[in-house]
Amino acid sequence: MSQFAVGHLSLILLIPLVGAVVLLLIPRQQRQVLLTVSLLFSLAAFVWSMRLFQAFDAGNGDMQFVERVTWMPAFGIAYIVGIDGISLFLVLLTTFLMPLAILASWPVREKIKEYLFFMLVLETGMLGAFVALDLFLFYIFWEVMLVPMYFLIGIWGGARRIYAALKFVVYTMAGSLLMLVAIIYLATRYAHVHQVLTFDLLQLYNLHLPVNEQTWLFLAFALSFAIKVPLFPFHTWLPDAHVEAPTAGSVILAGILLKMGTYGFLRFAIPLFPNAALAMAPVIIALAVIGILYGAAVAMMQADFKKLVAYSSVSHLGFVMLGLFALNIQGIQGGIYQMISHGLSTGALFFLVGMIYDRRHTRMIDDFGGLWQQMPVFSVFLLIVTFASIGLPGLNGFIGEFLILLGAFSVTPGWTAAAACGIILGAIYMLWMLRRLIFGPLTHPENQKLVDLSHRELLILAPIVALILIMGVYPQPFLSRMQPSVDLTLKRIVTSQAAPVATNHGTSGEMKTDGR
Amino acid sequence: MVPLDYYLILSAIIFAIGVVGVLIRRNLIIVLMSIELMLNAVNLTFIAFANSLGSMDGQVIVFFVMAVAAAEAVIGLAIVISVFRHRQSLDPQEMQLLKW
Amino acid sequence: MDASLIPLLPGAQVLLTALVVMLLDLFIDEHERGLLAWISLLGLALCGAEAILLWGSSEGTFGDTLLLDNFALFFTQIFIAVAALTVLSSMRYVRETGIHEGEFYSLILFATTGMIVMAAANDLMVFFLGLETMSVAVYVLTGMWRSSARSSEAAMKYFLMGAFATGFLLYGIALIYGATGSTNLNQISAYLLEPQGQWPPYLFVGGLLLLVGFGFKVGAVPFHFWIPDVYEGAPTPVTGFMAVAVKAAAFAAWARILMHELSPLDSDWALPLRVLAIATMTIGNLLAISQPSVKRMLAYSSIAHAGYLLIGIVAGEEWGSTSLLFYLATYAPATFGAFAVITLLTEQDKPKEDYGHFAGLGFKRPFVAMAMSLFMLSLAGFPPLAGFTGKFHIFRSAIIAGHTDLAIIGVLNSLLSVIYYLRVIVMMYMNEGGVKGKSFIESPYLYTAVGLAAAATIYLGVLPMRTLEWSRSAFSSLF
Amino acid sequence: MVASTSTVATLELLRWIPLIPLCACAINIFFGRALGHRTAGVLASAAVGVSLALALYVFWLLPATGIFHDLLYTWIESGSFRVNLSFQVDALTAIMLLVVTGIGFLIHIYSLGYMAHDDGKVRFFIYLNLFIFFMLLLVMGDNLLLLFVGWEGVGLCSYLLVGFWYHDAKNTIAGNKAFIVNRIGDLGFILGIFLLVTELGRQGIWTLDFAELPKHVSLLTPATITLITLLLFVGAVGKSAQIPLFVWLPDAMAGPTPVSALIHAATMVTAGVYMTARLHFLFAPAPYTLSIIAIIGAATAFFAATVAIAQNDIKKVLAYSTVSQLGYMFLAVGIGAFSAAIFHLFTHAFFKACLFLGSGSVIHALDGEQDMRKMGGLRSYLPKTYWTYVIATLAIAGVPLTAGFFSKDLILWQAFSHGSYALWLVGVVTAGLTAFYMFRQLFMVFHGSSRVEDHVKPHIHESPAVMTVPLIVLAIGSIFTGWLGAPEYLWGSLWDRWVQPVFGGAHGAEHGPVTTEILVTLVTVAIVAIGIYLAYARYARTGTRVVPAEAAAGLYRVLLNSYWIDEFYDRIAVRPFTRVSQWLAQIFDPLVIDGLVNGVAKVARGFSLIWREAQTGNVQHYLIGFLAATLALLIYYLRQL
Repeated sequence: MSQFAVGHLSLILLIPLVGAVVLLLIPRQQRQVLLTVSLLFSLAAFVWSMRLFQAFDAGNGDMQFVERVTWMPAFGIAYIVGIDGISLFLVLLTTFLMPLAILASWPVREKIKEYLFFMLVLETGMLGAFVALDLFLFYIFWEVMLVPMYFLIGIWGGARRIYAALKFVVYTMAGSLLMLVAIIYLATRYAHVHQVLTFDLLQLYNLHLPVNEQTWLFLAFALSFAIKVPLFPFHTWLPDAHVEAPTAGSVILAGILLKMGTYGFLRFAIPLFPNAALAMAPVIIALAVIGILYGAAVAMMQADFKKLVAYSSVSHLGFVMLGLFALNIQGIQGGIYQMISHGLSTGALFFLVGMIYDRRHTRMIDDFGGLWQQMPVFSVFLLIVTFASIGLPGLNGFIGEFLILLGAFSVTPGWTAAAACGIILGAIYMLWMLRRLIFGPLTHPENQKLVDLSHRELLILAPIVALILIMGVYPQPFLSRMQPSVDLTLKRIVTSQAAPVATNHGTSGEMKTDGR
Repeated sequence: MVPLDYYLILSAIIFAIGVVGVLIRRNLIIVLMSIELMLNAVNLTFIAFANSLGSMDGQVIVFFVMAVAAAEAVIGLAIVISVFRHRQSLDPQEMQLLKW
Repeated sequence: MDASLIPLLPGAQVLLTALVVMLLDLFIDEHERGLLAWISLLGLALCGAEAILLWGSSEGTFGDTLLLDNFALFFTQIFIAVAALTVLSSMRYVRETGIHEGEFYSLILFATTGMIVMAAANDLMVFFLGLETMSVAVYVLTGMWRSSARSSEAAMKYFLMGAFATGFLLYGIALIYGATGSTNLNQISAYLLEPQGQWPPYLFVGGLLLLVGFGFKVGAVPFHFWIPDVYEGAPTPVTGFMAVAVKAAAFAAWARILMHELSPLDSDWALPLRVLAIATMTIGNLLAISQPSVKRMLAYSSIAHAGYLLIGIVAGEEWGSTSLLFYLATYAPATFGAFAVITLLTEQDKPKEDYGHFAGLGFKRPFVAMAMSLFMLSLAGFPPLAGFTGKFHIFRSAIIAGHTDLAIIGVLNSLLSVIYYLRVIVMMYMNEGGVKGKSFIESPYLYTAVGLAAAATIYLGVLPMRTLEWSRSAFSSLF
Repeated sequence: MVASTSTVATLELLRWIPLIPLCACAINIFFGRALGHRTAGVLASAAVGVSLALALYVFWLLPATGIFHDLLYTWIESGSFRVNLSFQVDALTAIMLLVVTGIGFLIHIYSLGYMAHDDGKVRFFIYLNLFIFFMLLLVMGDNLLLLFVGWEGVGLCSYLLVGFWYHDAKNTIAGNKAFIVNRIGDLGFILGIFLLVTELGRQGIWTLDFAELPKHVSLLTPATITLITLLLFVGAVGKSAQIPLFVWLPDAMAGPTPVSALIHAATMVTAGVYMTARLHFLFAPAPYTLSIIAIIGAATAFFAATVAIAQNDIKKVLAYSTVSQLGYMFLAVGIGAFSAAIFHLFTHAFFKACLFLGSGSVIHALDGEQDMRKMGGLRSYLPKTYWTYVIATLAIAGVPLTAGFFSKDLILWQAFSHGSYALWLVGVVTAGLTAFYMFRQLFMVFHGSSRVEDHVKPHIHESPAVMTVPLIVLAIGSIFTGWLGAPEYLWGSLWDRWVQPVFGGAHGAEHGPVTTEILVTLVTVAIVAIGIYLAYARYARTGTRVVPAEAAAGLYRVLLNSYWIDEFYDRIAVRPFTRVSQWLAQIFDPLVIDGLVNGVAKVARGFSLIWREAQTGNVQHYLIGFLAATLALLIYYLRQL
């Protein structure tokens, strides 16, 4: 444990929340002030999280910066937060993307105050979900995230925003509510076996249930996460939500929220129910691979740039799932790496979509073409980000995809080969998109007056692209911090397979099975 | 001595008549009267039980019930009048402002 | 007969206030009638203070027909809180709608008295009297907006169905009396616990009819038909009062009588209760989806919430009952708050209850809309609001009791409910138009009521421990 | 199987060979516009020049069996899997280094002139430098993954450069095609890597280092090796444009001509050959793979040569000729003659670069005209171009004592002495075809009467020195590079002595009887002579005899359209795939999957609307419901009793 033992993580959680409250005190006419204040708060969170990165003990796979505060002791519910090498980078990704997302919100004209308020609340929610180590707390953050996102899509979204927002919330809740039942059930079972009622994740890891029970619980967790990921065939909320959300919303959605699902698998579903995870791995791998190919094929046919990127997320997250369920070090590490990479590259893509949308108020690919002529800087960024997203070596996407496929190959060569075809498809639709968007003749007269990126927009994209390059060329600082934690997770899976299965300890009498 | 069951059956029958009256009559006043009938059937039950148990409780309860029934009747009639003012009708089937 | 009259104190306090208000009403001028509300509030506050002071008592009086234990006090607090909020939120409303103030307040207080009696009743007859006191007052309250045809119609429907149900309930009491020889819960319980051969068949029928009566009062499907019509037609503050206090009173009596004293009959009730719970949740939520009126939607939603509460009853045991009490506490502020917001939207004598009237509220009335959003999110079960904590404990109790299937059906139902609760938020924040600013009822008291409800919604969500402890000790006092 | 006797020395200089072009690239990205077109180009060229100088220095230092090594840092480490970012230079790499930096430098210089009037000059040099960087990464990487990085990187640059003139959608489409077809090959490549890593990993060996791998090959079963090498070869097929993935290369001619010379002739497309040679220790023990490689190589060589005969685009002819020559190289690989393959790669780089640059000079002179039917008689206008072109054509045709003669003859002799007479025959026939189509081109472009369109005619001019000097240098190379690898019956091969250690004793040139060798050579020379004569007879004398495409019949049409392979792929792969995607995107996803989701919501709503009718508003109906429920409960109870 480091010198920040008290309050460091809580502080990161609090900064955006305080920022949100501060915003409420500023009159709504003060547009610039509102924007600046929220930007400063999000930057403050980022700076704090960088200190976290600095102080993080790379050699330690356990939870670090752990804080425990009792909350509802009678129910074993506590405020427990902490990070390890898995969540560290997701926290960093969140705090990194957030200021950029706020920077991208400058063009938002209406109701900017509420908008920024929800953004900051959302940040707290997301960070909370990544650091929570108590299942109850996790669930709260998990759901809390929904609300601001719902407002962001529903108020500042596009034409079908209400439908998209509702679909997003209801679909996500469909999974998460079942997860809630599973969480309660899990804690209840733990209480039966160990005579302690707790929602503490680290303790619940020690519960070894029989496989069929594990399977049901795993399915409940998995459904919730699979929807969030989204795993085929639970993906249809995503294109709607992405397309309708405002730029910053899409960025956060794709960059961070989707990672909740994969993170959930890695942190909860797999280590809590390792036997079930092993048993279900073939199914999930199959779905992941189908998702990779399917997402790519569908993305190819999209006329809407944003929708194309949205479906590409389905494809990319399929890779993450494939890696996680390879259940070996390369696969999982690659999966985490790919989470970050995807957050950056797809986030950047959504920023870019937003930038041309702000100029032309259309996202239809056919309305563009030959943009390179008018917007060379934009085009270069688009080019780099596109190639990062199709996994060109030297950029971040490659490392993740390579490790994932390497890990998966040793488990299931056939599916991996199929997944690798997704890389080809990725190249096809992305390059086709590039061709129609930035190459070719400048046919539409409306596009002849387009101006290239402003300084603000450069400020958004430059850090992302820099990180894309760094992560592609020098991934070790990231990989080495993940490794101990991933090792630990894998060890949990292995030990739990060997562990004796919990029985009811004769308490089944207390568990009334039915009325009669 | 008449067996308890006879009283119970009789009161059940009266109760049923009351129920049916409430269900099928198209006049609120008569519906009100049917409700009274139901309550009185219950009263009969109480008395029959009190008699067979040899306890006074049942008898006392009947007084309570009668008082309650009276209160209900008063309120009921007031409500019926209020409804009639709006509708100029006493047919419960016509009162369908509130539905679905 | 016991000498102590202390157990009567809270009830008597409210009753006395009611009488004072009623009498004073005859002597003061039209424009001074606002005073009556303050007197009512004062009385309720005193009663609340008494209830707090009496916490921990378990005294019975009138031959143990009335038992003032923590259970009764817990509910008394809820009733008083809701009654006080109702009074607060009605102060302008009754003038706008031309409801006679004195009668209105005194009837609220009478109904509250009945509820307090119901919660404390240790005798079926006393319970019945409490129930009737409450019911008759609420019948009248429902129809008090005499210029509104809907209000009268609602009163008529409520009255007819209520009286009809009363008949069944009373019949049930009669049969139980006949079977056990007493209406006192302790004695009935003792009878049931005696090892003996055969219980007379009409004991079961009596129990069943009692169940039907409770089912009606809480609005369990298929005894729910009155709820949407009555809730919609009644003056909105009264609806809020009904949706929370009347429902709580019925559950209080149900918990005490069916769950505790008659618990030996549990096994016979398990399956019907499960069916009832499932039907209530599902039908309530399903029908709420297609409602054009927010008020009517809330009526259906209150049916659905009765369904969740029934899960607590099915789960039984310590956690089932505790979570039932707790759920009522968490359900109260959000539901009441929602109705208070609708109250706010009343324009002269035209109620504005359709979704459309909420359009654009979010940016015209940020405070109100934010409160309404909180209520909706809480009712939908979003953490960290009261509704979530309540549901969490209800479902937890079901899982502990082995009814995981009920918990699953319950969460799926909350999913359904999200659809229509969020529609309100959609209207407020994502649509333009709606009611003009001046058609609100501008009353600081109403705002206070909404604010208090909102605060409670957050408080119970974030820091539920204390209330949970109260619920627990309230439940334990039954033993 | 190969005992590595080489000495390894660390040389930190190595990293600068690729990094200097990269730095130049970065400088041009950020400051290119500020520096101005000219300076940017000079900077880029100078950077490659420095790399060339370093490469020569390293070459000078490098002992015959030594390896230089330079570790930068650990690139990827995951579990036991670990890949370094480090470079190595051995004899094989050294040759590739010289080719890449040498030819690259010349082409940079040439581009200064060729691209002088282009708006995107800075961008061009950025791409070009980036390409050099990736190509150097490819040849210098000390492990398979780094090679793959370079491999993909050059693919990227190829994509960018082919689509360089982005205003024309056709160019971008060609770029896309190049990248995607390459990716199909790369799929095989990467799966091969995975198989290699996981199979070795299963034995506890986690490495992709070229220095380590040979020691562990024996751990793998023959079947695994065959599968691995086949997969890797799929990558080579894509990159080196072999059947069936060659289709991108002719289209890639849409790029500026220097690009065609550098990427699509001299360097990138030969990466496949380099890769197989680099992994000779894997390929050598996989006879089945080798025979497939040989057959594909021979088939490609022949097939591409036939197509080249019918082409009218000056660059298309060269493109198919490149495909054909790459076929020769794979033929050599397939019979295990890695050294010969690399030798041909080496010589080919010179004469093909020279040809491309020469064609570029012609195109430059004719204002972008590429159709040979609209050329002719240019000899007098473009003397320097003409003479260098003649030399290169002689070289590629395999006229004795030119570079192409030596290298091609070596391959054919190896095939013959290996006993693969069928392959040899195909090779010899192809040599004849090569001679025919190259001289056809030479005659059509430079001889006969001029068919140049009138408005272009006045502007025809010889290219400036900055373009012709590289041509001359390359032409010299086109003759003398071959002398390094002369057969034993002349003055013996310096080449073999240099390269052979890399491939171990496995595949020394097989020395048959000298007389046979000379005889075989004479056969080839004879056939080449026949090819030249036919071309002369048909094209040089008439000069104007040109068959229009529309009138073309039969075989000619087949060849002109390169057997309709593109259309065939379009029919069997592209269109079905598009149709499936369309169905998924427009029907399956919105209607079935999303339909199910929305369907659930609709069903709920529908139920809601139906059930709500039960709430009729009639109080007596409610009461009936109440009673019915009560009775139902009652019946339930009474049945329990």
